[in-house]
Amino acid sequence: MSANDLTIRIGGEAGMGLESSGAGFSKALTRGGLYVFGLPDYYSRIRGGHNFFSVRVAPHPLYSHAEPVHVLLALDLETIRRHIGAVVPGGAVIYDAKEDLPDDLHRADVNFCPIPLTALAEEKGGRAVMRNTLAFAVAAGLIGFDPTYLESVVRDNFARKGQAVVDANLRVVEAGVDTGCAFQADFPYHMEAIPDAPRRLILNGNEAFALGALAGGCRFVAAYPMTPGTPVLHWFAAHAEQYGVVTKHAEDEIGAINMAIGAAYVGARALVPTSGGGFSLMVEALGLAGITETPVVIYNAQRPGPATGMPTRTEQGDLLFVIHASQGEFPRFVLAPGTVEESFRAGWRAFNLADRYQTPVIVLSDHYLAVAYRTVEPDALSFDEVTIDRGALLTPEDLDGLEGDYRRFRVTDSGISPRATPGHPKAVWTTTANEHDELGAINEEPENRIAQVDKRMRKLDGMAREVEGPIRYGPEEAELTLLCWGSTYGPAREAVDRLNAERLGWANLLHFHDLWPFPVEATRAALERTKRTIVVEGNATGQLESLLRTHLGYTADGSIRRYDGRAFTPEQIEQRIKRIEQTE
Amino acid sequence: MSANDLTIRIGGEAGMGLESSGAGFSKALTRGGLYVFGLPDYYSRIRGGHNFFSVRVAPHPLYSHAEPVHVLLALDLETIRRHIGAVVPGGAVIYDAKEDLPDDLHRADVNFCPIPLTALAEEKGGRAVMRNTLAFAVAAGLIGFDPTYLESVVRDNFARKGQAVVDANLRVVEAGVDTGCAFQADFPYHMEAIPDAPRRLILNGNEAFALGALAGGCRFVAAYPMTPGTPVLHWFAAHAEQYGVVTKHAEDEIGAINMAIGAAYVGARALVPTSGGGFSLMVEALGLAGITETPVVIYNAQRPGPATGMPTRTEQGDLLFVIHASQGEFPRFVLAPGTVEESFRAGWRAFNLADRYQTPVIVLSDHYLAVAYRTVEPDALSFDEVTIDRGALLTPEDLDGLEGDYRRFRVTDSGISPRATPGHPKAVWTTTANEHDELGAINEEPENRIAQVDKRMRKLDGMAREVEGPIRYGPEEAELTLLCWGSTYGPAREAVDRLNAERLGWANLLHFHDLWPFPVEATRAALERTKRTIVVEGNATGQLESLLRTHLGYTADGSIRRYDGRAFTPEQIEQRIKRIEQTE
Amino acid sequence: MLTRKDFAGRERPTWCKGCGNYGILTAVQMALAEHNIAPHEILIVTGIGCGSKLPHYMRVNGFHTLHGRPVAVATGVRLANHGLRVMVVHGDGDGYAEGLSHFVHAARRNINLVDLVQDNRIYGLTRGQYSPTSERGKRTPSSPEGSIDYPLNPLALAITAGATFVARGYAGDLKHLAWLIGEALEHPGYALVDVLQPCVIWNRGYAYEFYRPRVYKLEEESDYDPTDHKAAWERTFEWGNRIPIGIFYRDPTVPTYEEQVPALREGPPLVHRPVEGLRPDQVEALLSEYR
Amino acid sequence: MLTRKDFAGRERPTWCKGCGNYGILTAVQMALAEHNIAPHEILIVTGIGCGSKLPHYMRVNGFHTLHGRPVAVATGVRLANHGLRVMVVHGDGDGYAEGLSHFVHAARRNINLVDLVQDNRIYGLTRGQYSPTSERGKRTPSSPEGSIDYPLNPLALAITAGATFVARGYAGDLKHLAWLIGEALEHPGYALVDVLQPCVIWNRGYAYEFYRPRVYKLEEESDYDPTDHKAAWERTFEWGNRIPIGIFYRDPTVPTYEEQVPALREGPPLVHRPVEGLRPDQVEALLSEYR
Ligand SMILES: Cc1ncc(C[n+]2csc(CCOP(=O)(O)OP(=O)(O)O)c2C)c(N)n1
Ligand SMILES: Cc1ncc(C[n+]2csc(CCOP(=O)(O)OP(=O)(O)O)c2C)c(N)n1
Ligand code: SF4
Ligand code: SF4
Ligand SMILES: [Mg+2]
Ligand SMILES: [Mg+2]
Repeated sequence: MSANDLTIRIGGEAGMGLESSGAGFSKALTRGGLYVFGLPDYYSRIRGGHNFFSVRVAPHPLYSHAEPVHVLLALDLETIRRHIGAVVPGGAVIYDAKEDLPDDLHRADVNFCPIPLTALAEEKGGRAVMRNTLAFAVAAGLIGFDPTYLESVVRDNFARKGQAVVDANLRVVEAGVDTGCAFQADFPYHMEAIPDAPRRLILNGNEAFALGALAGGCRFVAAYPMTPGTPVLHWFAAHAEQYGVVTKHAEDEIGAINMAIGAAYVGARALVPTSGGGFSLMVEALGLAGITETPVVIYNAQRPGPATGMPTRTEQGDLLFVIHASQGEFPRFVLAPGTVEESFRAGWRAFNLADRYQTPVIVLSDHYLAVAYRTVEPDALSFDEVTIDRGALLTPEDLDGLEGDYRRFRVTDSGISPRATPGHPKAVWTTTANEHDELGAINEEPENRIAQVDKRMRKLDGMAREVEGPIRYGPEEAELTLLCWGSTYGPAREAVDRLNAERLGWANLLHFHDLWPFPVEATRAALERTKRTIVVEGNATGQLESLLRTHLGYTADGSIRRYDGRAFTPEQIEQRIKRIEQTE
Repeated sequence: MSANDLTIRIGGEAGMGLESSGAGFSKALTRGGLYVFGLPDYYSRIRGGHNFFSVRVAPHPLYSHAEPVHVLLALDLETIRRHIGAVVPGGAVIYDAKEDLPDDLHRADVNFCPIPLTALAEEKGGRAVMRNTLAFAVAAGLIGFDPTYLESVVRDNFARKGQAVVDANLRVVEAGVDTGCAFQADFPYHMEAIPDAPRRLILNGNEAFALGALAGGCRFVAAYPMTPGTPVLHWFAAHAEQYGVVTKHAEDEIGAINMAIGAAYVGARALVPTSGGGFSLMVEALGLAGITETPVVIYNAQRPGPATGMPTRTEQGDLLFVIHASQGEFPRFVLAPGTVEESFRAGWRAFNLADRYQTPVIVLSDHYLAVAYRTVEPDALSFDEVTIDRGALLTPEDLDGLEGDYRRFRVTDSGISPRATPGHPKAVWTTTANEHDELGAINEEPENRIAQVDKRMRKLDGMAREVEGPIRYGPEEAELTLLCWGSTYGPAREAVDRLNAERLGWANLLHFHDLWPFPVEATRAALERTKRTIVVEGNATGQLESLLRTHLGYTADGSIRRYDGRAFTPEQIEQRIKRIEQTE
Repeated sequence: MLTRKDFAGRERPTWCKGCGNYGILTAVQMALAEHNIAPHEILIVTGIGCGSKLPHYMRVNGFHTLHGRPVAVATGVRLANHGLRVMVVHGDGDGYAEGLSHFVHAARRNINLVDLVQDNRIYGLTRGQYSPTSERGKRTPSSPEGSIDYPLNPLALAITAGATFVARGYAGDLKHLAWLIGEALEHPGYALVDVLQPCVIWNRGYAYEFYRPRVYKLEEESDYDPTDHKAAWERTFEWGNRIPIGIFYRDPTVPTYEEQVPALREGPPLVHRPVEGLRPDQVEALLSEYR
Repeated sequence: MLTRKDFAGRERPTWCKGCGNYGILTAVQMALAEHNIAPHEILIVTGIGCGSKLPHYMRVNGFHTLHGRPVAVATGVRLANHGLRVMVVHGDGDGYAEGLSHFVHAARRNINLVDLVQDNRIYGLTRGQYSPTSERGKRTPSSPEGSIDYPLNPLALAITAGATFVARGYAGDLKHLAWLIGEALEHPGYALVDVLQPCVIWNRGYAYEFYRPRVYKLEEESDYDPTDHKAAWERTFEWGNRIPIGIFYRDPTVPTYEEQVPALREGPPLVHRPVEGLRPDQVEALLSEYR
C-alpha cells in the first residue's frame, strides 16, 4: 500500500539538532520529487525539554502540517509519551533499543521498532549526535524512499566540514536505510521518490521574505534579535557581503528602527525585522516615519503575547495593534502574507509601496509561517515579477533643473510630494517630526495643519487602489466560505479540500493578505458571492472579524479562533466547522 | 447694557506671563461670583512668538471657550493684527499708547483705547512685566467688575514674595481699574460681580485629575516630561512631601512606566502621566502589566501627532491607538473624561478599576481639557464620592491563613485572582512576563495557555458592567443627536444649547466618557432613542465613529471632525451642523 | 539560621549542562542564607534571557519582567517598598544593550539594589548573537564576518556613572561569588556584580578553561585599594592573561536615593502606609488652592 | 571659499534673547565655512528640545527627529551614505536621558559623526525640569525639594565608552567653539562636543557670568596631553572654580565603524549604488540554497 500523505515526526530534547536534521530530511524528500511541509516545535530554551519536528510528505502540494503521525522517531521516551496518541493505527515508532519501553506507552496497533540508535550512530558515524540522521534514514528505509536523495543532501550539507564528516554521515545513512528496509514489509505506509521531478524549492516564510526583500532592493537591515524575526537578520548578515547589504545588530529596537529611518531618509531601502515586542518599542518611530514621510519597512513575525508571552509559539494577535500603532493619524500599509510565495512577494512589494507612498509598510508574518518549511514549485518565487519602483524619488538630474526652493512637502493632489535625498546643492532643506509647511519648516498654523494632514491622508486614495482584496480558494460559489488572513490560509485551504472531498463544492475560502488600508470594495464584492461565512483566525478576540464589522458593517456567521500558541490544523478547522454545523 | 457672556483676550509674546496673569484674572472673576472658561494658546517655544489667553466670563456656567472677543488686551500690535477680526462690534481694544496703530489694523466699529501700559506699569509697579496685570485691571474697570476680587487674588498670589511686591501689584491694579472705568461709559458690555456667591473653584483638567488621583490613593508617580502631561508630574512633585507621594522624574518614558509597574507590583497605587509620544514608548510595558496583571494607571494627555506633531495644541487622535496598543491581547480600561469634574472622578476611579481588575487603565485627556481653566461649583469635585477599593488584594492577615501554595494566577470564574504583594512568608512566588501557570511558573502548554488567556479575558465580563454608557445632555428625544467623547463635550454641549435656543428641543448629545471596554449595551439603548446623529470629534479619521461601527454596526448620519490643532468652539459646531442641514 | 535548602526551588533549571548560571544560582542561594535573608524578604527582579529565569529555579520572590527593563522595575519596587531587599539578575544583552540607560541612571542615583549581570558575552536565549561585551572579531549569526563593535567595559562605565559598589565575580568560583553577592547585598546603594558566566553553547571560547587560569582576586592583591576611584577605573581595563575578580570599587558613605526622597525620609515604606482617602482638612487645604 | 553667509537661514531663531544656542549656531556656521563644508554636503540630525531646532535657522540639510533618537538616526544615515558628513545636535535631556544608550553605543562603535550636545543642564523646551547634568540640590518643577540624583559626567562616560574624540566647548567663546567643532568634523570617528550652553530662562545660575571667569582652555595647559586616556578621564571631573574646555581626548588612529562594514569596504556609499533587481546568476545562486 502506498500512502499519499504521511507525517514523520522526530522528537527529543533541545540541542539534539532536530531542526537541522528535519530540514535536511525535508530537502531530501523534496529532491526526491515529493512535497513537504516541515514544522519545528520547540520551547524557549537552548537544551533539554521536549522538541519535535514534523515532516509531512506527499506526492502533491501541501499547505500545512497535519495531525496524524505515521512514523514517530523517538530519541527519548518522552517523545513516545507525548506523541503516541497521534500515531495512526499501523504506524511505526522507532526508538532506541537501549531504552526499556514502559507498558503504559505501548499500543497494540502500532509497530514498535527498537533500533540501537545511539550505538549504531556511534559505530557507523563515530558520534552519538548522528542519531537523528540515523533515525531519519531508518524512516526513509521504512517508507521505501530512495536513499540517494538523502545522500545528496548529506554531501551538500557537510561538504564544508570535509570528506571524513561526509563519509561518516553517509555510513550512518546507509545503516539507517538498511535497518528501515528490514521493517518495510510490515509497514503499510510507503512513499516512493518521484524521479525526474522538477527541481523544486523548500524554504520557510522568513527565507522567502528575505529573498523577496533582497530582490526588491533592500540594502539596509537593522535589527535587535527577537524570535521569530531574528532569522531575517541572520539571513541578511550571511548574505551581506556578497549582495552589498549593510546589516546592523543594534543596541535595541528603538535604535534599529531609527537607524533604518536614517538610512531610508538618505535613500536606502531599509528594513527592520522583529517580533511584536520589538515592534512595540518602535511605535514612536513609526510615527516619525509617518510625519516625515520616510519609507521604511517593518517585518513583524508575530508570536503569542502579551509581553514575552510564548517566544517560540505562534499567534495572529497583533493585527489591530499594528494598524493603529503610534500617536496621531497617518497612512500606512499592513501586508500579511499567508504562504512562502506571498512572503516573497511581500518582500519586494513592501518596498515599492513604501517608496511610492513615502510611508511605513508593516509586513505581518507569524511564527508558523516564518519557520515552517514548505516545498514550492521551482518558479514559485517569481523573480521575474519583481519590479523596483522608487516612486517620486528625484534623481540628481531632476534636481539639477530645480527652480526655486525645494518643497519637500509640496501639497499635491495625490498627497505624494517629490522626494529628494540630502546631497544636492539645489535641495537643501530641513525635515522635522513637528508639523511643518511645504518647505519643511515647523508650522503650527491651523490652515497649514489642515493642508498637511489632508495631503498625507490623500495618499489613502492611491493606497486603496493598491491593496488587493481577498483571494478565493475553492469553487466560486459555495455553501460555506471561510474567511482567513495570513498564515491561517494554509490549514484553512486544506480544510476546504477536506470538506469538499466529502461534499463536492460545499466550501471555499477568502484569504486576506492585504489588511491595511482595508480593501473595502474588493471585499464587499467578494462577500456578496458568499452564503454562510466563518472567520478563522489565530487570536482570541477576532481581529479580522472586527475589521469586517468596522469597514463593511459585516458580521460573519461564525468564528473559529485558536490562541493556544499553535497553528490551526486542517483537521481541527474541519471538526470545528462540523461542530458548528451540528449545533445549528 | 449688561452682557451675559464676554470674552477678554490678552495677547503678546511667550514669556510675558500671559498664562499666570490670565489664570489670576480668571480666579478673581470666579471669586466675584462669575463663571469663567480660561484658555491659553501658545507655541512650542519659551520666548517670543504670539501667545494669547482668552478669559470667557458669564454669570452662568460655561463649558468651553467661544469665538467672539469683547475686550482685546494687546500687549503688542501682532495681537491686534491676529485678533481684531474676532472682536465684536462695540468691543474694545486696549493697547499700549506708545505704539503707533497702523491704519490697516483699525476698525471703525471697535473702541480703540490707547493706554500707556508699559509706562504706567513701570510707574506704579516698578516693572514693565506688570503690564498684563495692568491690562487685566483695565479690563475689569471697563466691564465694571469690582476690583476687590482682583486685589484679593494679588494678595494671595504674591504673598510669598513679600509685602512690597504685593503693594506694587495692588497699585498697578488700582491704576488699571481707574483707567478702565474711564472708558466704561462708552463700552456696551458690562459684567458685574455677583456678591455672596458660593466659593466656587477654578481649575483645569490636569489639576482635577491629579486631585482625583491623590484622593484615590495614588502615592507613586513616575514620569518623563511631555506636554501637556507634564503639569501632572509637577503637581504631584509640589505636593509630594506633604501628602507622602513618591515622584520620580525618570530617565525616559520606558523607565517611568517600568518603575510604576515595579511600584504597583509591590502594592502602591502608581501613575504615569504623559502624552502620546511618551505613551508610544510605554507600549511594551503596557503588555507587561497586562500579562502580569499588575494594576497601573497611565494618563495620556493627547496632543496632535504623528510624532512630535504640535506639542502645545490639542487633538483626540490617540483613541484607537491606546485601545489596541501592545502585542497580544489583554483587557484594559480606557476612560476619557470630558470635563474638570469627570477628570477628578477618572483620577480615583482609574485606581479602583485597575485594582479590581488587576489590569492597566488608561485615562485619555487632551491638551484642551488638560490646560483650560473652568469655574466649577464648590462641590464639583466630589471628594465624598471617592472610594478606595483595592479589589482582591490580600492583606497580611489573609495570607497568614493561607494553606498550601499561593496561586497568584488562580483560574477563577471572574478571571480575577486574589493578589498578594511580596513580603509575606506564606506567599513566595515568581511572576513572569512569559505565559505562566497558576503558580506563576513559565508554561507553554496549550491547555494552560487557553486557561490563562480565558481567565484574563473573562475579566471583560465584569469590566463591561463597570463601564458607563454615554451621558445625555439636552432633551430626552431630539431631532438631532450629537455624539462626542472626551473634551469635545464642552463645546458640543454649548452647541446643543445654541441650537435649542433657536429651535426648542431640537438637539441633544450623547457624551462618551468610558471608551473601553466599549459600553455596548448602554450605547445601543441610548442610540435607540435618537433620530439623526452626527459624530463630533477632534481627529481626522473618525475614531469614535469607527468604534460605533465595530461594536454596534452603527453608522452615524454625519460627522464633524476637527484636526487643525485647535478645540472645537460651540459656534463652529453649530455652523457645521447648519451647513450639513442645508446641503441635505 | 537559614541554609541553602530554604531556597530550594520546585522546578529544575532548564539551563544547558555546564552553564555558568548553575553556579550563579547556587551562589545567590548561599549568599542569601549566609546573610540570613529569607525568601520572602527579597525580590529578585529579572529581565529576559537564559539567566533571567533564575528566580523560577529557587524559592524566592521573583519578578521576571521584560528584556532590558528589570533595573527600572526594581527602582520602582525600591521606591515603593524600601523595606524589601531587591536584587536584579539579568544578562549582558539585557543589561548593557537593551537596558543600558537604566543601568547608568540607577548607578548614578545610587538606588539601593544589587545588579547582578550574567555576563556570558553573548545572547544566550536568542541563539548566539554577539553582545555589547563580546570581543571584536567575534563571529556570530549577527556578525558572520566578525564583530566590528568595540566591546563595552561595564565596570568602568559603572564607576564612571557613579556606582558606589562595583565588582566582578566568576561563576566558576562559588565561594568567592557568594561572598561578593553578600557584600553587594550589605552595601547601602547601587551594587554592580558583573559575573563572568560561561555559556558553554554559544561562547565556547570563554568557558571555564579560559577563565580558570586567568582570574585572580583583587582581595589578594596587597596593594589594591577599592576606595581609590581612579585606580579602580584603571584596573577594570585589565583583561588578558590576568583577569581581576573581586571588588573594584566601594564607597559605602554615599547616601542612597531612597533615603533622600522627601516622602520617604520618615515613616515606614510607602506600601506599608494605609491607602486612605484624604482627610477633610487636607481636602480643604487642596481646594483652597483653587478658590 | 565658503563664508558664514552661505549658511544664513531663512527663519529667525525662536530662542530666547541671550540663549547660548545663538552662539552655538554661529560657531557651527563658522566651522562649516572654515572647513569648506557646503550646506548640501552635511546633514545635521537633531532631536527635540530648544536647541534641536538649530537646522531650521541656517541653510543646511537638517533632519529634526524625535526626542532622544538623533544619534540612532544619524548612525543609519552614515551607514547608508558615508559620503555625507553628519553632525548630531541635541540637548542634554535628549542626549543623556532619553538618548543615553544610543550615545554610549555610538561612541563605542566609533561611528564617524560629530555629536554636539547643547548642555544647558536643564530641560529648556519643557520648561525647566532638571536634567542628568543638573547639579544636586537643584530645585525645578520636577524636583521642588532639590534634585537628589547625582549628575552624570558625560565626558567621562564618553571616554569610558571608547569615544575617540571628546571635547567640551563653551557657547560664550565662539572662536574656540568653532575651532572645536571644526576639529570634531575632521576627526575620523565619533566626536563628542559637549557645549556649556547658558539657558538664561530656566538655569540662571549657569549663565555667562558663571562660566566666563571659570573656563580655561586645555590647549593652553602646557602639560596637558589629550592622548593620555586616563589623564583625560580624570580631568573631566574637574568642575569648580576652574572648568576646562577644549579637547580632553583624541585618538584618530582607531578605524571608524563605517570603514569596517563588509559591504562598505569597497565601492561608493550604499545610496550611490544603483538599486536594481538581482542578476540571473545571483538568483540562481540564491535559489540553489533551497533545492
Ligand atoms: C524587547 C525585546 N527584544 C528582544 C527580545 C528577545 N530576547 C530575549 S533574550 C535576549 C537576549 C539574551 O541575551 P542576554 O540578555 O545576554 O541573556 P542570556 O540569554 O545570555 O542570559 C533577546 C534579544 C525580547 N524578549 N524582548
Ligand atoms: C518621547 C518624548 N518625550 C518627551 C518629550 C518632551 N520633550 C521635548 S524637549 C524635552 C527635553 C528638553 O531638554 P533638552 O533635551 O536638554 O533640550 P533643551 O530644550 O534644553 O535644548 C522633552 C522632555 C518628547 N518630545 N518626546
Ligand atoms: S545557552 Fe548558554 S547561557 Fe543559555 S543556558 Fe545554555 S549555556 Fe547557559
Ligand atoms: S529656554 Fe533656555 S535653552 Fe530654551 S531658548 Fe530659552 S534660553 Fe535657550
Ligand atoms: Mg548573555
Ligand atoms: Mg537641555
